[in-house]
Amino acid sequence: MTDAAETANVHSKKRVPIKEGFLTTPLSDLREAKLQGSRCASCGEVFLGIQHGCQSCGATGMETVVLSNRGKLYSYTVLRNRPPGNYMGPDPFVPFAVGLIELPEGIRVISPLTHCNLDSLHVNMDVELALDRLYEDEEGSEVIAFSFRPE
Amino acid sequence: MTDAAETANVHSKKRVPIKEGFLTTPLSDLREAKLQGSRCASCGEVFLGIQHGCQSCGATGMETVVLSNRGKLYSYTVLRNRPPGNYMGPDPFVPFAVGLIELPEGIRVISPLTHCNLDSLHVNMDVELALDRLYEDEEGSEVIAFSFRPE
Amino acid sequence: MREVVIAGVGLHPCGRFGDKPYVDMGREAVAAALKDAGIAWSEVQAAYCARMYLPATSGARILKTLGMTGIPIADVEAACASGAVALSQAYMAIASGFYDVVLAFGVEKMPRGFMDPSAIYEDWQIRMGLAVNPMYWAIAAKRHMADYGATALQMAKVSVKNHKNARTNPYAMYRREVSVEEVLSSRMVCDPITLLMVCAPNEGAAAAIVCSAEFARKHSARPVQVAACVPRTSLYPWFRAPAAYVSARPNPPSVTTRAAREAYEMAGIGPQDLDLVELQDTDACSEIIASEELGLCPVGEGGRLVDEGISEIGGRLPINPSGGLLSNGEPIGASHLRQIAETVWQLRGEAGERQVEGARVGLCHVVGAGGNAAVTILKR
Amino acid sequence: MREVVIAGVGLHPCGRFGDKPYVDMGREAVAAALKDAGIAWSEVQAAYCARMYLPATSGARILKTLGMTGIPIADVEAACASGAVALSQAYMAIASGFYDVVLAFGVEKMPRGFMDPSAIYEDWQIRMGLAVNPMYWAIAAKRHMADYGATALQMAKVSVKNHKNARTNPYAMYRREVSVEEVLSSRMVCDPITLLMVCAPNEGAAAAIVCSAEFARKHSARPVQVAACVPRTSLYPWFRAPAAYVSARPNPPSVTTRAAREAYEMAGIGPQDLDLVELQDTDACSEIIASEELGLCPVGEGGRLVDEGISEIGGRLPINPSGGLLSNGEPIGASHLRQIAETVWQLRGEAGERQVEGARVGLCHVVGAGGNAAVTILKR
Ligand SMILES: [Zn+2]
Ligand SMILES: [Zn+2]
Repeated sequence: MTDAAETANVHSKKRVPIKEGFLTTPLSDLREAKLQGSRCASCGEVFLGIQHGCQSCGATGMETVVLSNRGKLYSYTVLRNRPPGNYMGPDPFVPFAVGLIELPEGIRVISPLTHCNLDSLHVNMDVELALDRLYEDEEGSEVIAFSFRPE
Repeated sequence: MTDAAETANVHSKKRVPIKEGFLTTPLSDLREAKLQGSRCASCGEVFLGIQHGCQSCGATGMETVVLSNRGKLYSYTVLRNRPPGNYMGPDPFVPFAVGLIELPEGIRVISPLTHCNLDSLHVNMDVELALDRLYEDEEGSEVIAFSFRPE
Repeated sequence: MREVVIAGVGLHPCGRFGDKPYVDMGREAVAAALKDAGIAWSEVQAAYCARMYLPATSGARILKTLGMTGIPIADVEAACASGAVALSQAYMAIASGFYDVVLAFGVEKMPRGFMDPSAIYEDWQIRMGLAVNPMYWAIAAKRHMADYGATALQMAKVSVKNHKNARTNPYAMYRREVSVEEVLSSRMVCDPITLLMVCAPNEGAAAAIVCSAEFARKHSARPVQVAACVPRTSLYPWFRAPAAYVSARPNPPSVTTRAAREAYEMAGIGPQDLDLVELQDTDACSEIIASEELGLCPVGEGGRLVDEGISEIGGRLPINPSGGLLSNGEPIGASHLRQIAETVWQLRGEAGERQVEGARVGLCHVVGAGGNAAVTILKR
Repeated sequence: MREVVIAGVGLHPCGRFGDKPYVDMGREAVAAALKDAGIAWSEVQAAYCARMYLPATSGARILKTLGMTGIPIADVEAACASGAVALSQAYMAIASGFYDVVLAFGVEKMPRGFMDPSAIYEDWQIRMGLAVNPMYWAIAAKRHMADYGATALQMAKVSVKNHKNARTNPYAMYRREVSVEEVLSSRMVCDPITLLMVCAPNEGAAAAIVCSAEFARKHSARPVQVAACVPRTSLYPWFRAPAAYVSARPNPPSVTTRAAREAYEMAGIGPQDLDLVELQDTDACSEIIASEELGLCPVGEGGRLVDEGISEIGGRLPINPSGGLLSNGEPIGASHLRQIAETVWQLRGEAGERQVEGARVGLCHVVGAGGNAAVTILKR
């Protein structure tokens, strides 16, 4: 993930989210896009992405909800080895942090932590959303992934 | 499988069976090698290859047995499409026959039928064993596969 | 033991569904079965998910989209009989009184293209070109022809019948009628099996809500009784993929025959009592051979069932009124439960144009890799 | 319901065994269990094979080498709780009287190298680098440290204890003692989890002959009773691989807690009655957290069990006397049945140098992907 990609307002390539439904559209300005989720109309539980039903209470009425781009670091760790499979991060591998981010909507999201000093992380610190190009897919679209970083 | 490989008495390459235990050794002269099986000392059932126990009666006393190189074609078919996966036969694909060969030891073995006219096959015809190089493995050894052909 | 019934069934169509996730396919079948049963998801106490080619914990991944209720969820597999294992576990749990309501479902979504042969075959079989399922069916067919005079024409008629039955089955993959000439002149796959005589592995999902008769009385208008559900494995020898050799000695009864005999005994029902049969027609000759093994006719006379119209809808004993595997394909984990759904609809008189009039007793049969087979008998 | 006992157990060692076929590993464990039980293979009436990474019909392929007896054989899978599903199905079949003797076994042979992450994770998780099992354990550990003051030193002590216990376990993968310093200074995997605090997925096989107490009386000298066997799935939310998000609301009891409570109730046994526990120490902090979830101590006090020597062999409640997953690794399909074998030996007084003196009641616990967990209680 590069600062250049993050700050580019003008771009010619098509952009797609890392997973359909995870991000608001359009993705033309990555400073404006946010994480998107589903709220159960019945019990109020909030989930990441598009959900057909509520994993908590089983109700099927779900409303789309835009998630706050500011949250607190509920917990975290640092990955010291290259993840298996088709990991798209830097090569050679650079250790990176992953956090569980608590958002005001009542959900905690697992997310990479970027733009941060691995030694200055601490539980309950304030973090904010960062959207960046992770890779280019087979159709030539920029695939946009999410992360959080210290405010 | 080529006649050249089949008739080669002198060879410098190491030869290994397509499956450990399926063929007698040595494999230096492919006209002398035969299929090998296991006979249950308890019930007399005969199996192809090395067996730790009898699939029929469960006894564990198994004797190695050399299988006859002549048998009868119990049934057969012709494969008209390239088999899936890592099939090592001719490329481009050539249709070939597969038979269920009944041997005097009381076992029927599934085997490719080679050196034959696909239109002249018939149930109960006499067939004999043919051992040929199928491919060369990563260690440079010739891998020897079995087939049967009309006598 | 308590009486066990099926209170509701649901299907996702059979076919190829591109990028549609298996989770969605499975959920749709389960939701349909719950609705059909008039039972809420929260009432289900345990679930068994049959699948062969899907990843670990497929059942839990599918069912969490209905709400995580905390019940035990197990994936089960026994090749083509996977669905019967799910049903038999549900049967045992209900009959014994461990639970009152259990979900048995099956889902399959093949990887693109051909099935990975290494799921079934050993490396040497693949390299030698022996990892071809229809090869085994063809070799069995060729010998059946030699021994009993079964003909390619009879096999073609089986295919014609099953394709005709599927015309009005909204869940079938192929719903187009074919002619005898078309079947016989379609591309040869493995002599004597042509393309229109062979079933395709494909995708689909099927679900059954299994419960005690007592529970069903309070919820379901039209429960169907599970009179027997018998999964078994073969005695030695077993001639079908991925067998490499078999005995030339006189063979013991086949696994299909043994499962059927046990099911008949358990149900107190004989083949003469059956009103319809859904059986494993992986290829047209397999229908002929399975008919004999199931005791629907004497050995060697399976071809007469189709020659004489006995196995047609309207005949004395309709076989594969759903269109069978030839028209539905084989979504492996879902396949037996798809047969179960069809049979439940038939016994309720809800099968529309393919209804077998007055059907009261039906048999479902599967057989496949690993020597697995199963016979389930349903009655109303 | 009838009393259910384990008449015999057998293990294949845990580790990495190169080209050794899983069929041989499975057969050796089953043969050992049959011998231990004094029961012939021909007497077994049904079999359940737990496996996660092995191909279709693994159970049938393994068991045919003992003789094809025609019994129903099903593969079952529930991630880390797969072995408990096999055992619970056997339990149900025996308790209800469907069968008198059932084989529950588990086998695992990993593909070379790392586990394929796509068996558990979605593509986007893999691409973003989130398909890392220890990451979830580490995030849970870090929060437990923040909430309750658990320390890396306590985690290191857990690892030291389990490695020490494994010294005399001939089936363990690692049988070398380690020091606190060695554990803390071993390579960091995911802070605060170091390499010597984390278990490896590996290979192994385990088998149990499950039968009615009545049948056992005629055959087995030392049957051990299955007082409870409870597999369950999680309520929402579930924080462990492959979760992508969880609720920030107050969480319901964990699946481990729920399974344990049901098992205690079913067995009429409380945590205070336990003489030993084999639990899922996928990492050292998981032992601390699971101890709390199982009710072995109040929430937040799991670290005290090792600090005060309570969980050592010779302590008030030995935990993982076999060496746990930290020393045995996790041959997934076999893992719970490996715990069962250890506990059976402990309850019979046959555990040699790692024997828990006078042990009469033991608990086995697993938890893993898909929200699956299970608790089994054995007693003599
Ligand atoms: Zn809800
Ligand atoms: Zn024998």
